[in-house]
Amino acid sequence: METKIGVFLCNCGEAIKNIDFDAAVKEIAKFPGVTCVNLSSDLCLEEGKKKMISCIREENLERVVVAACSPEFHEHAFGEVLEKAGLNGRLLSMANIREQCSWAHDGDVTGKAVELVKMAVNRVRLLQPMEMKELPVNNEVLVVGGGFSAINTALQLSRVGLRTTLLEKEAALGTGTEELESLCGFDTSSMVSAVEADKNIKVLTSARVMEVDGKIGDFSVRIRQEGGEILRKYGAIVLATGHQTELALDCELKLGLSIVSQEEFCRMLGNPSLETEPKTIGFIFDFCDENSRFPTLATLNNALAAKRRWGSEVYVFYKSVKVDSEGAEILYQEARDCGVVFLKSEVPPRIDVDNGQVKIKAKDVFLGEDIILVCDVLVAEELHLPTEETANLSSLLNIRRDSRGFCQEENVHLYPVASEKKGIFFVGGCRGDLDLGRVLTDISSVVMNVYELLSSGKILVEAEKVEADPQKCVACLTCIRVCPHGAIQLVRINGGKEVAGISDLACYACGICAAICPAKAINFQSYRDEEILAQIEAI
Amino acid sequence: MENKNVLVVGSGISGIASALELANAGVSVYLLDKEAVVGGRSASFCCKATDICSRCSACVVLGKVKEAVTHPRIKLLTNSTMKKLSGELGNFRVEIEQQPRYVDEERCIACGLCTEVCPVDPKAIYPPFAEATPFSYILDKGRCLRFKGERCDLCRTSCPTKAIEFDLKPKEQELRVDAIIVATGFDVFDAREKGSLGYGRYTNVLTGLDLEHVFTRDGYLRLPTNGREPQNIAFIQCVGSRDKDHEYCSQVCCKYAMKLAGLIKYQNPDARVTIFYIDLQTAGKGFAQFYEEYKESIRFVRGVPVEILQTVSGELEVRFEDISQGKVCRDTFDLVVLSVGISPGKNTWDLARILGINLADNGFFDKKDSLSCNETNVDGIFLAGTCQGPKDIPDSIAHGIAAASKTMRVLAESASQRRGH
Amino acid sequence: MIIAERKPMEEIKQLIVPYRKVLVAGCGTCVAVCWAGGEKEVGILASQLRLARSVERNEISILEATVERQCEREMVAEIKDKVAEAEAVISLACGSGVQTMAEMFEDKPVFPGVNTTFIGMPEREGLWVEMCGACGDCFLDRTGGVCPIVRCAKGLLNGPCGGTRKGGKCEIDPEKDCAWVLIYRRLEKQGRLDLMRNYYAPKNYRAVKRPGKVQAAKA
Amino acid sequence: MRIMNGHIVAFCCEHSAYPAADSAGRLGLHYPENVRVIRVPCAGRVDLIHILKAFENGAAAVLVMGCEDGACHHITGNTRAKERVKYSEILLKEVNIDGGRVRMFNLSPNAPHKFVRAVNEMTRITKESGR
Repeated sequence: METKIGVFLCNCGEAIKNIDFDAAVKEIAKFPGVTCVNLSSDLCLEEGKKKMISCIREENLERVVVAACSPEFHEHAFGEVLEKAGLNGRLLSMANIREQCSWAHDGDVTGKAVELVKMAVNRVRLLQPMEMKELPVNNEVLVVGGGFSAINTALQLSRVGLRTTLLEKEAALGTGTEELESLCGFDTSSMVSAVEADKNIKVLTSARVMEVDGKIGDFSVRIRQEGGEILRKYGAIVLATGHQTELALDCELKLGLSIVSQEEFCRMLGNPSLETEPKTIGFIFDFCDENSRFPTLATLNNALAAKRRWGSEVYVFYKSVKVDSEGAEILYQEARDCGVVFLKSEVPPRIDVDNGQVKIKAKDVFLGEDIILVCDVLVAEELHLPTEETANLSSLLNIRRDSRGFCQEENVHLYPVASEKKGIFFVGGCRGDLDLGRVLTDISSVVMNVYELLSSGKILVEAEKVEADPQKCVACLTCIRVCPHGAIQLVRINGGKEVAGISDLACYACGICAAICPAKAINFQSYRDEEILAQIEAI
Repeated sequence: MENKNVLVVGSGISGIASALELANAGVSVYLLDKEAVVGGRSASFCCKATDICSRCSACVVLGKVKEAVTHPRIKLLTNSTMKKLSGELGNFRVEIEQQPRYVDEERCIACGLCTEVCPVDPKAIYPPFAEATPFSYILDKGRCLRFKGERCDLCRTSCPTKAIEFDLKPKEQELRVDAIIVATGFDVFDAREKGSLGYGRYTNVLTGLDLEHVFTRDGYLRLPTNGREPQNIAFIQCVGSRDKDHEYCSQVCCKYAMKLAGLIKYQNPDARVTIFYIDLQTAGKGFAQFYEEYKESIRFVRGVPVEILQTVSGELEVRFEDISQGKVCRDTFDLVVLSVGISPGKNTWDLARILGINLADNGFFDKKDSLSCNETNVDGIFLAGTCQGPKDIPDSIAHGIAAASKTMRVLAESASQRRGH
Repeated sequence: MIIAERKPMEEIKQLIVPYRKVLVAGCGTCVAVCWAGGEKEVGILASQLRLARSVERNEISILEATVERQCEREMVAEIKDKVAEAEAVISLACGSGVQTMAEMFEDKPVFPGVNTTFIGMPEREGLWVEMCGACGDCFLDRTGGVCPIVRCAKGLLNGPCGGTRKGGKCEIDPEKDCAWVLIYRRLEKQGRLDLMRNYYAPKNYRAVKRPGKVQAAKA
Repeated sequence: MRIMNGHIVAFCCEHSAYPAADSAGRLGLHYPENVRVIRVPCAGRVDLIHILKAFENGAAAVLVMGCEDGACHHITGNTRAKERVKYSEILLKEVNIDGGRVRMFNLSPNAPHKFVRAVNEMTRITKESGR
């Protein structure tokens, strides 16, 4: 028996004037399967919805087409109407006869409107009902890293009740945070003791991730420690592997007492028994890498500190100061008010080492003249780079990196902390150069995102929305290779043949796999080939 | 987190980000906005893509707005302002005043019949911008004859769904909420304050925001005076940022100026574009390649002009000191765009008084201490987005999510404490 | 796995000029995996042929069918009704599948729609490379698991030709690795470099009997 | 198979082109009536067979419209769609149909003007190349 389809037309309070609805109703009633055609003027209002429900019940409709405004607005609401009338909410197709028909064209568009309805009727006939189901997820989180971001992410996750494992490659947490400590004024040791006191946090030091398998809610991670290897299960993974710096120097210039990095300079500042206090100090930044904020902040802080502690003469050579972070402009002004000399230059200064003294030669843009500065200490320009661990982990997890090698691709939809795979997040320096304010924001964002996914121990999803037919799948692995969200894996059905298995949890329902499958084995409910081709045939 | 309620003040992108996260975690959210449409300022920004996405994030806002509006756990309170606050974390009582919209957004089906019959020019009842949500019509009390004492009734009687009602009083209601997120956003710096730049006097001097709206509305750029395609365009950076009244960088202007300049160059490769700047802020994810691409084709001049004059022929003469050349120069342009910065919202002070939260020296809401990002001096009140300081769209979203995170934490902690007692 | 590639459209069009009803038969095994003859490719070819003939105003009716393995008589038998309906068959299977079809339906012309090219593996999604020449006398034990017969452009058995480019690339195709560099590195890793000292006489391909036949031990 | 009916089939990504088309309607930007929009969850869902079938069915042209390059919600969907469209051009040329009749456009949801421009351009191309 033919499926009973009901078509509900709405003339939008008689505002759709260039469609002859009476003629349209007559035409639509002729389509096969259409058992009732209703015209109303207020379908999206409560009155209209009520009429719709009673009509669906009275006529025993099995599928519904709504021809009205754009589905962008009310598709969801009409789906609910179907549910109320006892039909599965997915058995609905909308024809956009307002925004994409009546309003987009001059003159009579009855013909087009009828055709749009025909497309929807053809599609709705093939639609399948879909149910929601709850899937369990493991709610323990793996945080990789042992720096500021990692420790604070773990602490905050614990405070919202999620168990966390902190995995650090070094022998102890909080190594290598000296520079940040002096920059931002926090105390690592108290954070580390807070972690140790927290029973929700397990710490694995001298540990490395060897292999990651699975998907959101069920990652299995093989971890190598000194004592051997362990296999643990996690619901989500947060990368907090930080960044590293590298001096941008000509190779013949030997790094020594007179040319130092920002980090070493911090150590000099913190050293109470320094033999000789430097009298003249030069800083250089923003020539080799014009796209980082961190060098600006480090320079401003260190220059101010040097001025205050030693009263040294401080000269800063730079191209543009990066003040687009909170408080940076104030800091810049403070440094100038303190007597730090800022020298803007368009080209990188020349550096020579002569008898233990560093000579900096630069062309100042304001004076338009060459300046030669002889200084005791030069804090050289640093490049801001991703760590090796970041590179290793992202290839282990098979996630994309940006053009500079940091985690997270440059896609606006992934910002701030998401990866293209559900359940894998980035926080802090591993995803780019961030100032303290942004790192703090990142940490809280990641905690929120993880909490949302894992806190209840289960996730509600549409069951088998995208599914590979095991009978047709030839296990060519194409879908596994193309899935941008890593949602497909080979699975063994009943211990036998291996086929593509699409995880309902990890799938974003984009349909890339369905389009590319050479065996046409992948069914994407609501957007199956039949459903798309049926619309084409109606034209 | 069922049976918890949170009020989010301001439905801009950070407010929406907060509301969505909380709602997805099971919290019921009231999303309050003084305007008639949801989405705040960034919802009306234009797409700045050329052949590739320029990562301005304007489209992200639209997606989030749509999500928020249809979310079952988010209740929208548009046209509403906060009048009074009492109570504390876990038990705030908030008095809300909702101005009548006159057009019922539940009933308005955006058919446009009212605009057709409205006798006033410009029309007193009109649709919001194309991407607005809810897409229901707006009645402008200032233009409407009815509110000038006349008996015009045309729109009301023409409305097929009886969505228009005139005799409405502001509605007052009291909400009980566990926590509050303040996301009231920013105001654009009023370029008229810098009189010498001629904004408001010369038609061809626009602000960056104006330019956004031009692209949103028309999709291309034409000179406001004669409708021709501009060939010689200048962007002036740091208008209302990094000066003695604004001791901060607005963080968005260099990016939007360069992206808009890129869009202009893309649409008209022959156009000459100059950007006058103090320091270029080229940091941030994905911006490096963009800067590299336009480094050559856009002229960057170090030095910000102080004066713009209109010549007899209608061109704009810009006087500036080219620091790299070390001389004072003049140059003429068809169009000058002032890259206006982010200023604290005008109602920030009032709201701070109502909520009892502190303001920072720069006029934005102050956070508790340097190691917090959303907390205020009042427990249970959190900050999200540009009301706390300048931020671009991605940073605002992140800050909004972070505020939701902090809120979630206090709600979770107070729940477990109660269980403990 | 057998790798094949679609024949040029012009050739296929010529094959079916006299016919008005043609079956495009796909195979769901090797050629499906290499995107040459699975259900998807059947649909594309069928659609293209219909379009081509309609442009020429010479309408054609195309039937579509895909079996799991066209080199199995039992599986091909499943589509005998469709074959009966058609005037000719274009098989998108490997040469073996085409011949199975041709043998089973002797009264129907069965045309190959793909060129069977080699035995290989995917290098990445959508790109396949030759790995095995099915020479019938496997040599891989001596070369660290790298076949010089097909992976060396010259099929050399006793070390590289001397034209190896910088970076270990092939003289003939700079995009390909020199097989002998790969062999050297592999053997080096395994500490079996002494194998490189052996001399191998030219393979006697004439000794390989055509057609090949493999008889499994009786179970 | 039907003779060419002069329609343009536009596969529109629900994240970008579809809302852009809606906005165009709301702004009252008019475009030729012969466009038939088919909503897809991502341009990456559009398969070669969909494009070919549209032509078989008599379409004058096919548009695949996805998010801007680098802004796909599914990271690679729009670039895959672009490759597929390029391949479909070859498939069409093989059967003597002008490859210019299929085009990929990238746009964002807040670019209604770009949608209208794309449709107008395609209409012009089909008119120029004739039936």
